[in-house]
Amino acid sequence: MKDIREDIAWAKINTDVLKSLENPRKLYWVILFIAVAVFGVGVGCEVYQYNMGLGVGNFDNPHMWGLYIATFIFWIGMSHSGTLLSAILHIMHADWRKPIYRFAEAMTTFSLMTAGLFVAVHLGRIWQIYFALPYPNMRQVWPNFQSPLLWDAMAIFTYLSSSILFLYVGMIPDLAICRDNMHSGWRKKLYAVLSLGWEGTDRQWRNFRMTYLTIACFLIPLAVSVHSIVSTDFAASQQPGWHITSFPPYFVAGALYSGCAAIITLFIILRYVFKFEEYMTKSILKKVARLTFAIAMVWTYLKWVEFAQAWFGHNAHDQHLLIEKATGTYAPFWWMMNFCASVVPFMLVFKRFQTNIPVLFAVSLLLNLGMWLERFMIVAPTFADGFYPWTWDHNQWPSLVQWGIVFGSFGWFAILFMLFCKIFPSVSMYEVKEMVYHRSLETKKLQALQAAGELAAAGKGAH
Amino acid sequence: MSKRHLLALFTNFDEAEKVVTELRNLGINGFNAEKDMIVKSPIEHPEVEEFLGNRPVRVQWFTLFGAVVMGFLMFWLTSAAQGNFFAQMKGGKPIVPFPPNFVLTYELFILGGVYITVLGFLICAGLPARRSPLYSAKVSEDQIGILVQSEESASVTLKSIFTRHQALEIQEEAGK
Amino acid sequence: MMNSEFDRRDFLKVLGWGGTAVALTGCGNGMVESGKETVVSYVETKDYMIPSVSVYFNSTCAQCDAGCSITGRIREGRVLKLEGNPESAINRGKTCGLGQAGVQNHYNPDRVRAPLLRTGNTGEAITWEKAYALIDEKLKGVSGNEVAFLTGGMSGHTKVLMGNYMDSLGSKNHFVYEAIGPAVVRAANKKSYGVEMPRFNIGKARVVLSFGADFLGAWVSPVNFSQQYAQFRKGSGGHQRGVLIQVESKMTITGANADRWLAVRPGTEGILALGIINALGAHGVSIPGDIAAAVKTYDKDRVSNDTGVSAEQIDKIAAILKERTPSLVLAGSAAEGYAHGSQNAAAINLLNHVLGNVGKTIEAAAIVPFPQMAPLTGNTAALKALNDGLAAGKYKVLFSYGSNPVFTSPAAMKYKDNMAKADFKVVFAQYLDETALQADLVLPLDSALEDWGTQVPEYMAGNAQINIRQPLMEKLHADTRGMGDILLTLIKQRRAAEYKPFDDYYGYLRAAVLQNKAALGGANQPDNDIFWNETLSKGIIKFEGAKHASLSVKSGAAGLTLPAPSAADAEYPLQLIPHVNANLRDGRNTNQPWLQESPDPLTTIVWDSWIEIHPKKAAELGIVEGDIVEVTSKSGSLKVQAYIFPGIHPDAVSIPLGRGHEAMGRYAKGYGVNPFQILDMIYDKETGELALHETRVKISRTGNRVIVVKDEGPVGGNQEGQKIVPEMLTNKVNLSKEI
Amino acid sequence: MSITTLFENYSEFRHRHPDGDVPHNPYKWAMAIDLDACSGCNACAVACYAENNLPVVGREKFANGQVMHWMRIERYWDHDGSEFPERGARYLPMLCQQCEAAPCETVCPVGATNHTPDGLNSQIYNRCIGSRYCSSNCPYKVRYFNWWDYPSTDNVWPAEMNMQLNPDVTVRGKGVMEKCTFCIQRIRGAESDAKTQGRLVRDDGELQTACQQACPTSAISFGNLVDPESRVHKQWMAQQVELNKHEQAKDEEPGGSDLRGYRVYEWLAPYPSIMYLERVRETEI
Repeated sequence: MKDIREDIAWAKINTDVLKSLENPRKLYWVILFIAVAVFGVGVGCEVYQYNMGLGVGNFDNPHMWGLYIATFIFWIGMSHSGTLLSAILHIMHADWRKPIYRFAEAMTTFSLMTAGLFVAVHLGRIWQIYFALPYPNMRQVWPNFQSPLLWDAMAIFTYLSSSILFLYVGMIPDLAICRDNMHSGWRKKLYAVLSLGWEGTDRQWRNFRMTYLTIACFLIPLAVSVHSIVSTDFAASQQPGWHITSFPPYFVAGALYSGCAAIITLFIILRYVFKFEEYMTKSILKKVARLTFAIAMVWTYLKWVEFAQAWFGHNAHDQHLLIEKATGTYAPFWWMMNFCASVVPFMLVFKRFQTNIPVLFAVSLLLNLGMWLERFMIVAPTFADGFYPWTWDHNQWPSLVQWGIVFGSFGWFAILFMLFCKIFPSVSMYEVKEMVYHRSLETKKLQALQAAGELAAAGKGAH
Repeated sequence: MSKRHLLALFTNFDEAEKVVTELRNLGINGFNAEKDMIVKSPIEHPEVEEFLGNRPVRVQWFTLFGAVVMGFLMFWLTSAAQGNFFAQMKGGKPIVPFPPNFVLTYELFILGGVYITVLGFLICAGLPARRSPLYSAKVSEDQIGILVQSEESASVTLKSIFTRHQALEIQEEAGK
Repeated sequence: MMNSEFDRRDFLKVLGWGGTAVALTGCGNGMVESGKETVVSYVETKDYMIPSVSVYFNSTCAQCDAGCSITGRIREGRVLKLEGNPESAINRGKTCGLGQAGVQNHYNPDRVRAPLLRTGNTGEAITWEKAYALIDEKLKGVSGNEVAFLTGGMSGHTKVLMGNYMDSLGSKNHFVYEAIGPAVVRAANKKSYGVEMPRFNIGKARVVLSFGADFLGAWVSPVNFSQQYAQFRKGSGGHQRGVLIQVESKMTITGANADRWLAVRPGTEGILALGIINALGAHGVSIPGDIAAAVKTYDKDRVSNDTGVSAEQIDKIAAILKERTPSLVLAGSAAEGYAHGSQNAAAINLLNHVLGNVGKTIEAAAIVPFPQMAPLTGNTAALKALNDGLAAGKYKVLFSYGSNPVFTSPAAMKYKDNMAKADFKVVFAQYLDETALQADLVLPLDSALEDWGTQVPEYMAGNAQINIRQPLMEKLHADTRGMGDILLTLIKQRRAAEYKPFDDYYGYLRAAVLQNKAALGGANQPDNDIFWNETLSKGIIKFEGAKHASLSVKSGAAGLTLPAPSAADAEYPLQLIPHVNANLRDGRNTNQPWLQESPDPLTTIVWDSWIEIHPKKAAELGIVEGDIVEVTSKSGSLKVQAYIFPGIHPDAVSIPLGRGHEAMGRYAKGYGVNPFQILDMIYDKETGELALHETRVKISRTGNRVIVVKDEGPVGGNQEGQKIVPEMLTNKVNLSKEI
Repeated sequence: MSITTLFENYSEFRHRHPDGDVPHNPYKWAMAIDLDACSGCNACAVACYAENNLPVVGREKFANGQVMHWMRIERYWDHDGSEFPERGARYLPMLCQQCEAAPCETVCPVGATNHTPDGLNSQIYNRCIGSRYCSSNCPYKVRYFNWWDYPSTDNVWPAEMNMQLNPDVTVRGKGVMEKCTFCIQRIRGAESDAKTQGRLVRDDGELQTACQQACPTSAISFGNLVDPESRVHKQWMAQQVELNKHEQAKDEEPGGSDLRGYRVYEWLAPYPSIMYLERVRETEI
């Protein structure tokens, strides 16, 4: 299998990646325009909802939460893969992460920013959102620190700002490259400022390494805590279908899972659009696909644990809810979720699919559809079939306004991501160089060994 | 006494290593290898640093400080906020409950750690930095640069070492 | 709270003369004495209007005719809430949902605000002077026989004035109409007990056997009965908790609270009653000869066969009636609504005779010692008489007040068309309802919360009492008038001299009360003003130790003939039961949104009509909940959503009354259907009352389906095995120990 | 300042509410609803609309499940497979249970719902940002959210109708959660009157909730649970229902208790302040 050439000229790496920053094609503007339009739909829906009240979303009692919370979890989940690739694999010295972690980390940041929108959109009185912040005030009125939603806010804030810092710190050497290669215009100024005068001195690199490692170490428990805290929104309540012990690991696994699937999607898009075949090689894709499958199985296992707990837990409410999910109004979604998220990943077992780009693209989209449905299946059925039979309600479906905002969030994410790709290098240049350098060293050693072996063999043969 | 800056660029990392080793070992008069030599590299290059000798990293102390202080502050401030004039009474829970406060402490422990680490990085790495006297964009591409600062007298020796080790280019600038 | 020390007289003056705008604008205060208006801010208000302090006044609820006394909470000159007046023997401080919504009748945005004169198809607002002049003019040259006055039930001084006005016109055509009043039961009671409306002592009874009397919902005096019911359930005098058995074809809220609810084949209530008497005889209760003869053929098996109630159940009822005395048997609207309704009611009343309840749980009610004020109760026979007259062109001028016959009469009666035959139609109305829309002149009425009046309740729960109705706030609209004031003005057109002393109805009332001060309990109070204020403050005039009517016990078994249950009708297989909902009654309260949104207690449906179909019948017809079905009778058809309801006999379907307005404002118009429209004109043979339950219908699916708007969830009142509303049996629990 | 407050009252702040060693003093408002007396007539619900400025949402929004009835009458059937519901229907007036350990309180991110010292579960409309977490966590689903801006919605409170609004009760705009308050405006009024007169609120009808006052069968009793003279206290005592328990001693008796008092979802341990008395049916018929 073709991997990155070890003898690739470093200057070529620079030019290849920097090329992706400049001269957007017409298609880029078209797609950006579409993304803006999609986001506009979401904004329009939100303005309407702001003016009219949340009723336009077709919420009711008991359907207090709908697509907003489900999609919020979805986006939060997406964010976890960036951390997985950049932090966990960094610590584990998996060098194949290097060409792809940058965009994954950007994805982390942007999906968190998208998720944050849903926190706001979800509120009945969005204009009072600052009540949830622990800001000092004369009256000493503080938010309720006991609420999992507040933990959520704190965790997401921490995660978002840490991710941005991690992304930024990791990008400084590349920004310096950009600075050195741009000769005029706003970009030059921007890179000059952002690169902070990086010159690649030994002192800078030394501290850089320690810093990067430290943040990576922090990010791992942070990422785990973020999604387990999101899970406490549900697990810390008493409701059937939510009050489940296995939720925190289940959510974390789900997050990594959907994130990996999203990485495959974006990987394929970037590889195609920027012609990064040289760097985003199929060999890496294969590794990501295998990783995705592994996580899919972890997730599937935890999901079965959840079902088993409901089924054997001797809790009539949980049992009823599970039966309702499988046979009630939500059954099509529930089965589709199970199919997309637990059956479809088996495609990734086959070697020929692991590198088959159209198949992987389709699979990754299906996996993410499955994971979105999973979030919807966590949120909605508990409202429809909670404790109290009188208020069970199977006939309330999200309105177009809710769908519009969910739709718009994809536009928002696309805008952010597209701007990022044109302003910042989406492949880490310096780390690709490191990668090929270290690999070439390895190869040299190997060749030296081989040569020695051959000599020895030749010597033997001479006898 | 005026100082002179020299920047030599190498493509071959092995040669650059040799130069560094040589500079450190030779003990050229008017040139202190520990203080006056900076190696610029396009990639993180642990080997180079080894040859440069033991130059300490102190970022981790910032990290420790940030994480511990922020974590402690958060626990303390959360409890204080809960136990203030407008205590929020919650049925079935004390007004200052520990489990939620631990969760928040945990988050702020990380937040503080990350923030102060980055701060520490900027301080330790001397960023943001002005342009150093001599810089080549090649350093950010594929070449390794060795920036030395020396007495006028030593510069000839240094140049010759650089040339011997196949320096691609030697930039020179008079110091102030 | 009733003794607030404010200037009561001042308050009454302002309210009594209907000064303007204090309550509305908050700063204009009419100074009536000087005829000037001055601007007065809330900082310096009248002492009955202290900002943020509530004052309370007593009055009488007008939402139905039960005559509950209410206490209105007034703040800043606005009436905010009505509570029951604890001093009244009728409701003893309690109210029903209907009564609570009285404020919405008052504040309703769709009230008529000025007299309207029809010109072509539009109404033109005119002044009261012009309206009165017009009436005067139209009455000229018209003989008394050509004038008809249709009213709802009336009592008190309005009734007196009404009578005098009819006298002054030389007319005897006063038609008193109630669409859903218990007219047949009144007649049957008169025959059986000698009085139309005795006092029912539910609280004292140990067993209540009710044949379709919805006494917890809409029957006669539900708030009073509900209180008695609570007492009955607790058990009193060392007795066990009372047992309620409800026999009806469609479950009412009373049926929903019964210990045993029996679905009886529609119309066979009387047969069941006779069957129970027969069974009582078999259990050894001595039955008077004539009754025994009448029930001889009603053995268990036959009755069981006719009514659908099992023989075993009949035995159990007989056993419990025999064992636990006193008991009480009630004949309600479900029993009386047939062509043989009078016989049904008579047969049911026989049970009380047999069980010896008359005089124990059925007592004579106290009588107000002013017979001229006694209630004039309405019936549907009166409407039929009026309608016949109108059809024959007998009446040139028609007055219509307190009822909405265009809405509440069967379409087959063609009342709307016949009404048009009168030359000049005056409708006194608070809203432009269906009848008002047919008028030539609409005169806007005060709401009950801004009007003066007296009322004598038909059902007297305790001692005799006259209820006072007084304004709880100033008039909301300057150009509305109270019915008393209008009658007084009209009567002055005829007999000016006689009524000259009375400036207005308030003056008339005050004079009338003071004239009889001694009889009204003011013998020891020399000061008229104080007595008058005290009377108003109490809101009730009580007659301690007033005379009771005497019961005359007649079994009337001899003339009793009950028809066999109606044979199956292939074309119209189902009996239509138009159900009287406790909140909506005959539709006069439908425009009160609280009531529209108050779920029906049985189906929890809101804002719409529905047809109740038994699950078995629905399965047979392939109907599921929400199907729009067409209901066709001989007299018409309508389309309505189906609700599958277990509490109905499979041979019957039921549609609630009250909805289906085509007028009457934003909260009533266009919601639901009006089953009055498709009723057949079948009358009770004895009394000539419209037999509401006698219409037979067929139903068919239209193919459309809607989601029924209701409060219950998709599981339809299933507890899903949870302990939400558990139940105990009486052999386990002893309620008399409880607090 | 808050830090000194914290240290000065530390033990109190660490005290778990409610707890036996620090009883409610002097009030703990509670209710008892006799389901054998309740006829399901809805008078209480309408009275609640009148007292608490509840909006009438209209047909369309009711169909959407956005009704605002703080007190709802639930009608259950015995699903025993018989042809007719011969034992009648079962009615349950369901309102906020004013739980002592309320699931809704802990989860509100801004502390808009709190516990009061007199045992109410209070909702601060001004503070509410509409996250709806409280309702999500309510087992009884008795919290109602303002999905629309009812004050400005057509035909909710049109001119004149708005004059009926109770000035003692906030009219809620869009985006806030609301629920039964036990008629807190009446409670505070009575508490304040009693305080100025140097006494406690009496149990003689001085303080009644709107639903209690209307109830034609007097099925609802409401009062101070810690006042040994109050009817509510006596009823709870007689029924052996203790507030801070998730299972009552009487239920442990073999064959079950012959007392009628129970609380809905007691086992979930929210410690509801409303005790229901089971409905009763005659054995002999």
